[in-house]
Amino acid sequence: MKDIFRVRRMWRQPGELKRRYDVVIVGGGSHGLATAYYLAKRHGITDVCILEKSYIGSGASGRNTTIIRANYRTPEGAAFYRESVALYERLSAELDFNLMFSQHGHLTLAHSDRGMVVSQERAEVNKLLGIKSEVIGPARIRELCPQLDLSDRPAYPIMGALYHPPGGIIRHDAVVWGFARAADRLGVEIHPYTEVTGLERDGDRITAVETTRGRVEAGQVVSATAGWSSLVAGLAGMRLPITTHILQAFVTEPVKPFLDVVIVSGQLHVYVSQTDRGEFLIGAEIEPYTTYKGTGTLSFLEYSARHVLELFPQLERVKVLRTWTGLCDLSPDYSPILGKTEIDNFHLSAGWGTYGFKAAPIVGVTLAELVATGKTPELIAPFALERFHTDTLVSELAAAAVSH
Amino acid sequence: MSFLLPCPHCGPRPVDEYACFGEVTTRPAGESPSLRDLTEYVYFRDNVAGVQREWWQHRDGCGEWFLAERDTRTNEVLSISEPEPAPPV
Amino acid sequence: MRLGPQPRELIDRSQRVLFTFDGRAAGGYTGDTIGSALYASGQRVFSRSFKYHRPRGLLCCSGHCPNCLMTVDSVPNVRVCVEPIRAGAVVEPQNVWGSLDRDALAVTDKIGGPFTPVGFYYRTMIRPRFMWPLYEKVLRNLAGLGKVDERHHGHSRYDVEHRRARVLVVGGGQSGRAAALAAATRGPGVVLVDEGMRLRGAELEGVEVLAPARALGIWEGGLVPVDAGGVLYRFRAERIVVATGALEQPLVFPGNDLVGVMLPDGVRRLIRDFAIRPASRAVVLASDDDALEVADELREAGVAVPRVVDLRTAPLGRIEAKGRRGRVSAAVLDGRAVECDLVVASAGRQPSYSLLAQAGARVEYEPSRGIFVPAELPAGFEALGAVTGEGCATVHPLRSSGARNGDKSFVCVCEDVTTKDVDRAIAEGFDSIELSKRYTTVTMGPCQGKLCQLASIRLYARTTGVSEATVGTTTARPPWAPVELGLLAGPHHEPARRSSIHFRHEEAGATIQWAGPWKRPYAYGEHPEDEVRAVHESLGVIDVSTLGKILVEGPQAVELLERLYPNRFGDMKPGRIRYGVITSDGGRIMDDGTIARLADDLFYVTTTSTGADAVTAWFEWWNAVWGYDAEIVNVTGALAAVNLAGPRAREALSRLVDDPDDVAGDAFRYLDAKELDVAGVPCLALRIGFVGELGYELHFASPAGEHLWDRLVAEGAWPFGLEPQRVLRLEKAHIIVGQDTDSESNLLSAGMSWLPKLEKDDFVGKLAVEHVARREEVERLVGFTMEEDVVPAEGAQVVIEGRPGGRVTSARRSEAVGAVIGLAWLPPERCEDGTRFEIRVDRRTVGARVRHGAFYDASGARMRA
Amino acid sequence: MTELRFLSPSQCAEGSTASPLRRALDGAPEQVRDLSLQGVLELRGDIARVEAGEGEELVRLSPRRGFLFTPGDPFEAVARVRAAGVLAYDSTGALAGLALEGEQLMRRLTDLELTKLPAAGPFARVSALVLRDEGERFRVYVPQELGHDVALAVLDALAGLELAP
Repeated sequence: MKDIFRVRRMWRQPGELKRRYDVVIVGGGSHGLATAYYLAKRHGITDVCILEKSYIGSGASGRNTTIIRANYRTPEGAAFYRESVALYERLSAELDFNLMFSQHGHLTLAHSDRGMVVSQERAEVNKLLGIKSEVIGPARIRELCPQLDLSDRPAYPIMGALYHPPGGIIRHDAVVWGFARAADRLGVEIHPYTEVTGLERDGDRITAVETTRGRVEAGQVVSATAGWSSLVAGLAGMRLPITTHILQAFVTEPVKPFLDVVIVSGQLHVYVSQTDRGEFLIGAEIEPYTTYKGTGTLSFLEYSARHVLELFPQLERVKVLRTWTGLCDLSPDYSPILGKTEIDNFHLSAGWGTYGFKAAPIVGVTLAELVATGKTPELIAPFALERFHTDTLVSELAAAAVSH
Repeated sequence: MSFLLPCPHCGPRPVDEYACFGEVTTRPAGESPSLRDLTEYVYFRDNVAGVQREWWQHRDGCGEWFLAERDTRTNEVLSISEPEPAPPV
Repeated sequence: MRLGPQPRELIDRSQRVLFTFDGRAAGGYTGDTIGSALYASGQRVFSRSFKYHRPRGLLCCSGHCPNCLMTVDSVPNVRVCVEPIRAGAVVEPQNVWGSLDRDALAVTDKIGGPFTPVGFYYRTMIRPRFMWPLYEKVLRNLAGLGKVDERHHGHSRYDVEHRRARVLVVGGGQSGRAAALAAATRGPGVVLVDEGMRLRGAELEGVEVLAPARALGIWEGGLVPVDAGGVLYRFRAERIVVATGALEQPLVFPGNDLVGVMLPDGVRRLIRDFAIRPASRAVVLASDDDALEVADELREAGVAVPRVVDLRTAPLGRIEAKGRRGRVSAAVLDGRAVECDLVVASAGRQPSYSLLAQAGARVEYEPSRGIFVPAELPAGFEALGAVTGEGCATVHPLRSSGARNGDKSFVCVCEDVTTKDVDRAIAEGFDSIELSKRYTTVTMGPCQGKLCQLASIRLYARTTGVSEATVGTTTARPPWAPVELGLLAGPHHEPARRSSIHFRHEEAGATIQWAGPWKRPYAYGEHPEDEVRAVHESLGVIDVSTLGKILVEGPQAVELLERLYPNRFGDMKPGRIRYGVITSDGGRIMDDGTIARLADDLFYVTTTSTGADAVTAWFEWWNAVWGYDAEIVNVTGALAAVNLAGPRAREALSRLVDDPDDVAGDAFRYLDAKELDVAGVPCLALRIGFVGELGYELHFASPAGEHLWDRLVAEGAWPFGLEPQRVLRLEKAHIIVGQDTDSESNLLSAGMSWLPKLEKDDFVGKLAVEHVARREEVERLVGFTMEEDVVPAEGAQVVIEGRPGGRVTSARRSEAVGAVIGLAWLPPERCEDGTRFEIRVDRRTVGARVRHGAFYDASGARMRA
Repeated sequence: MTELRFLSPSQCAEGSTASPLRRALDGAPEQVRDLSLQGVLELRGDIARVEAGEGEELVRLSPRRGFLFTPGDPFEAVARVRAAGVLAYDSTGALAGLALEGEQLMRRLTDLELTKLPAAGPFARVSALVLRDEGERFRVYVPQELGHDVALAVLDALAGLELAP
């Protein structure tokens, strides 16, 4: 409480870059910052610097859906995100920074019996792993979210939902700032406006990182750059199984509390939640073509608006206020690419698609462990880049098609 | 609506009318490539921030497939061309 | 109080309009806005602020600021200063506990102020953790502005109109109008869009005038959507002229948000447009000539103007507005108090460059004039008038030197952000404009920076000691002004695909559900098992028009198909059918169906119901890559299809064809394809057995759908839906691609190792199959029967030593088999026929046994009959 | 050799075929007419070799793709076009057709340039083929399975313009 009166810097003003760091982290988003924090906190490795080409949290960390959940389809994915949610639940206290984790539950609506089967499949995996997740019918949906149009008026009537009570939304910027502050206080250096322009490679190792502010030698290098992952890996001469796409979202003008739970519809390709500020946060799918250009599209706004009103016709006169886009790094199986690469001291957090933010703390914990010990934690072993070379994928992508 | 992509037959149209098949890849030639060559082709991509040669189909228009060179940093389309080898007439 | 007639007033004094405000009767004239009518009737407090619940009154009077947001006819957050008056409207204040004049939450301003500095919520309410939901509830209730009417289910009419223009002019001021008129002399196709009421119904020769209407933004491809009330015009123009003018910028000083502190243009509108005397005593703090003129206009309107300061020539050290009950009572200028009830204050004009920036223009800072101006316009754009910076300049908006404790100088009235908040954010390390924006939320409120971006940049520059040019602006994104979801959504229709027989199913009372992009019958009655029984025992008919249907024709049709499928087709005789599966080059199963050879160079391919478009595109793409002399034609919609199945199928069919011998056993064998006229309808008949009984798929011209359906039903065929079909196919252990397989399934693991013909030179997926064959198997798809009469969920987990070890993809109770049957993915070592394994059902596990082959009619005798 | 009779509604017994729009357009105003059962062929190959006969209209989408609208029996037209070395398919049953009047009505339904017709592109959120006749008269062809909803969208747009009763 006393903190609210005292004006204290969240993090130190960045100084000059040193000539060498034990660990150089490329990307000052939630993953890079979390990794740095856990390196320092759990492993005592503090000779760490974070290189961020813009301001911290300027990429996907500050542009995502803010949705946190663990109800994934694969046992590998669900177990991983389960740990992430558990960490998020304790994170405000651990970082002494209120991340405003609003855990009011998460509903994935089904509008077809195929949608119901997909929900059921996730619920079954989740339950076995101890994740609260169940398929519910319209009556229970009405209790949880009476505002939803559960009649048969909508073009896509709601048949049921996958209900995930621990799901919710969080203040995404706060996560970035909380990790940054904590990492900084443990001695990690954060260097915003420092872009990596080259990776010096000597055989199986990266020896140094070139930046717009000079060259730094590195014991180990971690890349956590989401949509830009292919470009950073490219500096080390590596190709990745990733394509970069834009994801768009918007908020409306703030209104009084209307919606507690997070609503997602797979079939309508839209999600909606209401922030603590009162804005509705609405988004849809990624754009199907690859691009690094972050301008939004009108068709996205039109499509999302149309589909939100299918769910909540009451909102037709609520006004769209602000739109934005972010870059997503999409992997072929919708599972992340996390951990070691073929370059001995170059580690990767990439391929998150639209799921990255949900994983920030557990990425930090596991990557820090990998960097500190050289051993891949069991939890992330299935997500190694190598799986694309051995062709053993982890499909978060239930085939959308259903036939006959 | 997003950027306009020129169809060789229908002229510039919003990108939403098209299906995109991504960057042009090279299928491993020869009898049996190694698993690595195969997976490089199936999964790995250049994903350049710059000019990319890619496949498009004017799904909602004439239906034809064609190739475009597009700068992924600006979405500017520098050139379009019909597939090689051109379908025999 | 109204003035005498003004030369350009918008009101029609002969037309009185009545509405209710906060439960009381209120009124104005036609031509008034709700805001002007309320102001004329003496209302001064229009809203309570977002965070501190400070009283707020009209500020810009042009629809930009948040100060006049009210709920009108249950619609929250309406800017009443620009909302036309209408009879019977119900206008209510919002974000108020109590009334506008006595808001219980104003206490947050008094005592909460010091306790709620910027970002306070990040630092508090952390412990104990269990209290957070409670705190959060309070926070949520305090936040937000208006209320959504939860009972509102009105599906209002919204339309979209796609428009083209040769020249689109945005902004109907002097330069916009001149540009439009000039363009019109060169030909038709000129459209002028203006936000204001002034140009409503105006006529400009050769120009189409849309007003009041608002250009929402400029998207890629020069797309400009225009909000014209209930219609969204989506303009594409050859040339876009942006003449959006400039925005008056507030001065930032203690008390600058008090009711009665207004921007000059707002004051001018009250006088000129609505003939309202805005106050009795006004102080004018001007930074440009326009604002000085307002002083004259005030005097003409009978307002005493005891003090006019031109801040360009007479800079004041300190400005402060003093208030009573939130309303201005005096302006204190360098320590001298001047009593007044209106402070007209502006820092000057900043070009309204947003649209140009969205279109890709660079924006640069001009230190000499203190404004950001657009530079380097993209091709096809033109900027005219004040938006280019013409006639624009600002003085430094910050006038709070010598600030005292307790001063509140608002940089951002939307979000209640004060200069202190910004300073504090910078001191805490949020030292880039973007970070500072995210932390303080300045520019993130309803005005989206129109009235606060410049001030926040200049404050930021001053505090950090860098130049405004270095600070830069934040990204300009559409929409330029808030726009209703309903308008963006447009008309309500969502196109669904329906077979040409669809309405027969509805008439028969079928339960209709979505199946991919189609609407299909789930079942016709409450008991799908009755429909299953009819197929087994007698005769059923199902509408399978949704199947994808593709003709592949040409001299190289065989070569093309042999490379697209793992199967062989070259050895097939015309009139025969083969089951085929297509895979990706990574060997993953994509779709399945049947391939009938109709002639040497012509094949008829069916795909899954959801696969038609994707498979067609896939075929065409590969053909574009390879360049075979073959054409691919999607005839999915051209043809209806029904599956007539059951022991009586042949007999029923024979009664509908010209020559019953055509369908006799030897003449029409299993996996034969044949052209037949059935009930006068030419059909392609395929003898296949997806549902496990003797069956004929009849494919025929869509328009004959209902006719043929009716005839089959008249022959005693029971209509059956998707659900019975799923049971029937499961009894045969036929897989459904996309349900029993996922995006990683391959042919070998799905039990179709017999299918790929590896001796072929090449086919899509061949390389992968070879590697899969060499690799250790991970899982395999097998059939199973349950040991108990319980149906596991589709997706139920196979439990091995307490951990997920596999999954059920399909499960149903089968009367014909007399057991619960299903398909599941299991580890290969547990796939022997008869192996026992456990499936989690509810909270326990239930035993099941692997069963190879079909559950029903394992020899296939019935479907080959 | 098959003649693909099963594609041709014209080969069905009299009275056995019906338009996909007949329910949607029941009682529709006269600005909207049903063209669904008028003959049309989908063409593949060297379109330049196709000669349109009396009253026929050839729509070329690309050098290798097009449509031929014919007032005669499309089944016979298929044979004629095939004899000229171009592949043709009777797509009469594939398309639902609407005759519409009014530029503004069209602008409410498609962003295709009305001065550059015929063209293929989106109409009422589905893929369509749009043709222009004299003045403000247009013809629109959409996949028949989507025709019902498209027809309702057209009527709704008319209502929005207050042109429909």
